[in-house]
Amino acid sequence: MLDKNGIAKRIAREVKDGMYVNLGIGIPTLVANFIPEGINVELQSENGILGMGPFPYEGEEDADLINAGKQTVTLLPSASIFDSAMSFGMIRAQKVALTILGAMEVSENGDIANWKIPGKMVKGMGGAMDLVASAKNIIVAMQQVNKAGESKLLPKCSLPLTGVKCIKKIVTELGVYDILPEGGFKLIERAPGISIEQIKNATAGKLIIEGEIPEMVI
Amino acid sequence: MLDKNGIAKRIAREVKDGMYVNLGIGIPTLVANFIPEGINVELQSENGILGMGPFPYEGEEDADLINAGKQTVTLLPSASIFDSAMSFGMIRAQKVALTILGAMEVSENGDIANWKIPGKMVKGMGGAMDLVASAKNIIVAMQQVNKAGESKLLPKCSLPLTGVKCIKKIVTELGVYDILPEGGFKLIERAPGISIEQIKNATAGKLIIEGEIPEMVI
Amino acid sequence: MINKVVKNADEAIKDLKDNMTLMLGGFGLCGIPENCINAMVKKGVKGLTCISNNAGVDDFGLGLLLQTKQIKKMISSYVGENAEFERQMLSGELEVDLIPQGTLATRCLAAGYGMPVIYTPAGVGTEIANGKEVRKFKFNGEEKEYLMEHAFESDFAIVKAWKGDTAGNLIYRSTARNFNPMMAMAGKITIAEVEQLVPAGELNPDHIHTPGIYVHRIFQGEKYEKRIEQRTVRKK
Amino acid sequence: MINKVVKNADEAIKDLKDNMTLMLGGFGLCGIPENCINAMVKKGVKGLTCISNNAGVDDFGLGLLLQTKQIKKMISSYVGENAEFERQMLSGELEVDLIPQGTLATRCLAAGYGMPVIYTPAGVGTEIANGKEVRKFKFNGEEKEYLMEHAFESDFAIVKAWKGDTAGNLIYRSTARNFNPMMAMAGKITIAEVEQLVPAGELNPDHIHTPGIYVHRIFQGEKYEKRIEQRTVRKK
Repeated sequence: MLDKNGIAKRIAREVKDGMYVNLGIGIPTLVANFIPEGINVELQSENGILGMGPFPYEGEEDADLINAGKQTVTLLPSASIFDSAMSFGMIRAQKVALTILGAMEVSENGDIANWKIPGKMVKGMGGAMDLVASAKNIIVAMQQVNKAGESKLLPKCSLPLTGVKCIKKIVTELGVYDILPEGGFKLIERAPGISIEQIKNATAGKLIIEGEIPEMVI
Repeated sequence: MLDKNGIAKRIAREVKDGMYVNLGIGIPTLVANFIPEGINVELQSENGILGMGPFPYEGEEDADLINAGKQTVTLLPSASIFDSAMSFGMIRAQKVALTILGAMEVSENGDIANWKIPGKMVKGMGGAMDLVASAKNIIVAMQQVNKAGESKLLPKCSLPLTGVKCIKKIVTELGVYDILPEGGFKLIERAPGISIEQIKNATAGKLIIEGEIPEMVI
Repeated sequence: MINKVVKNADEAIKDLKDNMTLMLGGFGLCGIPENCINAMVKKGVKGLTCISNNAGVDDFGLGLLLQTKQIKKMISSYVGENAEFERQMLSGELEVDLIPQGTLATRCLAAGYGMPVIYTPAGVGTEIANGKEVRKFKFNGEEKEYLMEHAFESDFAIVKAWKGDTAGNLIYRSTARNFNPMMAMAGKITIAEVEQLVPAGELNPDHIHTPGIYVHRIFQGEKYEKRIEQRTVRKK
Repeated sequence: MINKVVKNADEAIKDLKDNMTLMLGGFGLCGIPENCINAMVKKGVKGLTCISNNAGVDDFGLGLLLQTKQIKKMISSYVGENAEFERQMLSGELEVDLIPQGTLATRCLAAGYGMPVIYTPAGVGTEIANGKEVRKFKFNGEEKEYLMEHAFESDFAIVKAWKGDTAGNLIYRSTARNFNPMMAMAGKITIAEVEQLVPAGELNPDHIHTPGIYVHRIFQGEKYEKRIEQRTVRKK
């Protein structure tokens, strides 16, 4: 079973050289730590950065320079700063090649729910609805089962949706799944040591398993 | 009868302190020369300038700094430069308080034609359609009769329109007219030495004359 | 030029009245108009509708106006960690309209650019689309559905810039830019507070982010705290 | 980072083909991509549809591509003084689509900002509105009619900037900015020619007008003539 870093490490293999990538909060943020040698990507932060760098050295924090998670960050030499209208403009125009974000639920037709639990305090969708509605290529990083042991890969989302038919790929602690255009979670890889049986038990939506499923190489 | 400079001089009196103004090519450009002492305006040029200054001194022309008439210009200390989308954005959002432009014909309901003569080479409308469709306050500077002696203040424009029901005020070599919301050219002032009779003869559209019409003071 | 320079935040907001709609720049606590927020607390204007990406924290930013119950309604994309906000929202004292961040930014842009509506795919198929026009368009070779969203209207836009000049031209610093430029364009009256106010002519015209035409009042703010919400660092 | 730097204009346009649609930055002769225009003449690509505010003059700018009859269609707001243009237009050799300047700019912006359509009042009630959707909206307290206009699609956008870096970030100089930033955002492939190409890190991120994400190829141009169309001066 993969831990958070393992999920991030596996997702990092999907990142191609020269891509502009938006990373959500949580596991997606960790992806930046595992991008292979020789692969250079530019991270977009939707509050107005392209070319986001690592956290600043102690004492070098700048209150005027934060990322979309409100954390102090730095800029790479290639960086540019822009306003929020341009930021979401480039997202809508699909200039950001890849979006990686977390989810509470994903359905077998690619719907995603990750912003609201009825009855609980709702903090807001931030930029998530814009990102999922626009990006051509979205990878969800998530735990496959919730704390109650229930699958979060569902026939239909039970929570209010963030976006419809938008998710193409999911990486969880158990495996990697493509969502097929006609619907269904197609198992692509198993996490190390995970059996098909374990995956079946953790998938409530339509699971598609064709032929031998390789174990993931990280 | 006013000459071009006289028309420009009269229009200059309509300009209020602190206004942002867009001046079209021709007579409107001359208005800048007659803005009274103590009245400061910022000229907008739709290719991307606010705070346009006079022509440069000989030898100081800069190919990168031109106005919408493609003439070399300078910048005032208050100037800013922006792209064409923002330029027309501020025009559409009515931040430019006053537009002064020329016309071939104006109709009694405020339609204007100034971009196309069927059968002749058409150079294009440039920014004129955007300006007339958006500005809250438009003054037309024009000759009241054409070379054939025909009035250009008409019941209805004969040429293809640039904009509809948009002109509020006209200054010609003969007089100053308000266009009433219900239609009609309301004579406000006569040019020095011009009689009501001369004005009637030069106005094909509905002319409204109420009471004594003062002679213009320039 | 009409004088746009005012003495301070109190003078800048002198005609800001109860029940008005305001836009306030900033992302989290970054690039927020600290001086004007403090002046609004002091003035005690009530019943405000605030268009702002976030709602501050309990004791800073818009959180201060929540503590004093001066805000009737928030229009935001994310309201973060704010206990008083949560209490007022759950008790129904505070109206909250949560909208996608890009929609928020673009509705401000639309106001500044004279576009009555814009279409965005954000929120299609979700509860955000309830009651809104959904329409199919082809873009980038792909046909999909878009929501129609209206330009915002606001009585005042209150923004914070790094440098400003007496003609109202503004330059922002780093990610403190965020929503400030669009909001500056969108206010019926736009107030800019700046860290450095300089005479017209000192800013490079090519570096100006907000042309002065959009700014009605400007002043040099004081005592900027510029609080950091999440101080994340690495060791040398 | 994938290398965006190409040697010269010839390399930048190597896969530009007959019958493609191009956007070309510039206003009059100011801020036009001189090197790429010359390279297109040399390459001899034909049947081009050019979206450009103007059409150059007889012996400079897009006028050069008109002389060689490489342009099938111009989409412009004003075509100026250009005898060959006039001849081809009147003879029917050249298709010309004249559209309002703000519409041109905003249709480019729409492409770059992922907005499939925009509404503008420009052209309502004129022949420009023929066949287009007209719709009433309220804006700024006033109800009026707007035309729906579509985002442009183009195979290549070719722009000229003053400075650029190896990451594709661009800074324009003075009014040579004009249409270049929106077109840069709008091309399926965007080519930028710059007067000075510098290593990434040399441009101030706050001064960048076009972020590198929009630029696919960049090179330092040579022998810029920067011709002045109307030399207007005053005496000292």
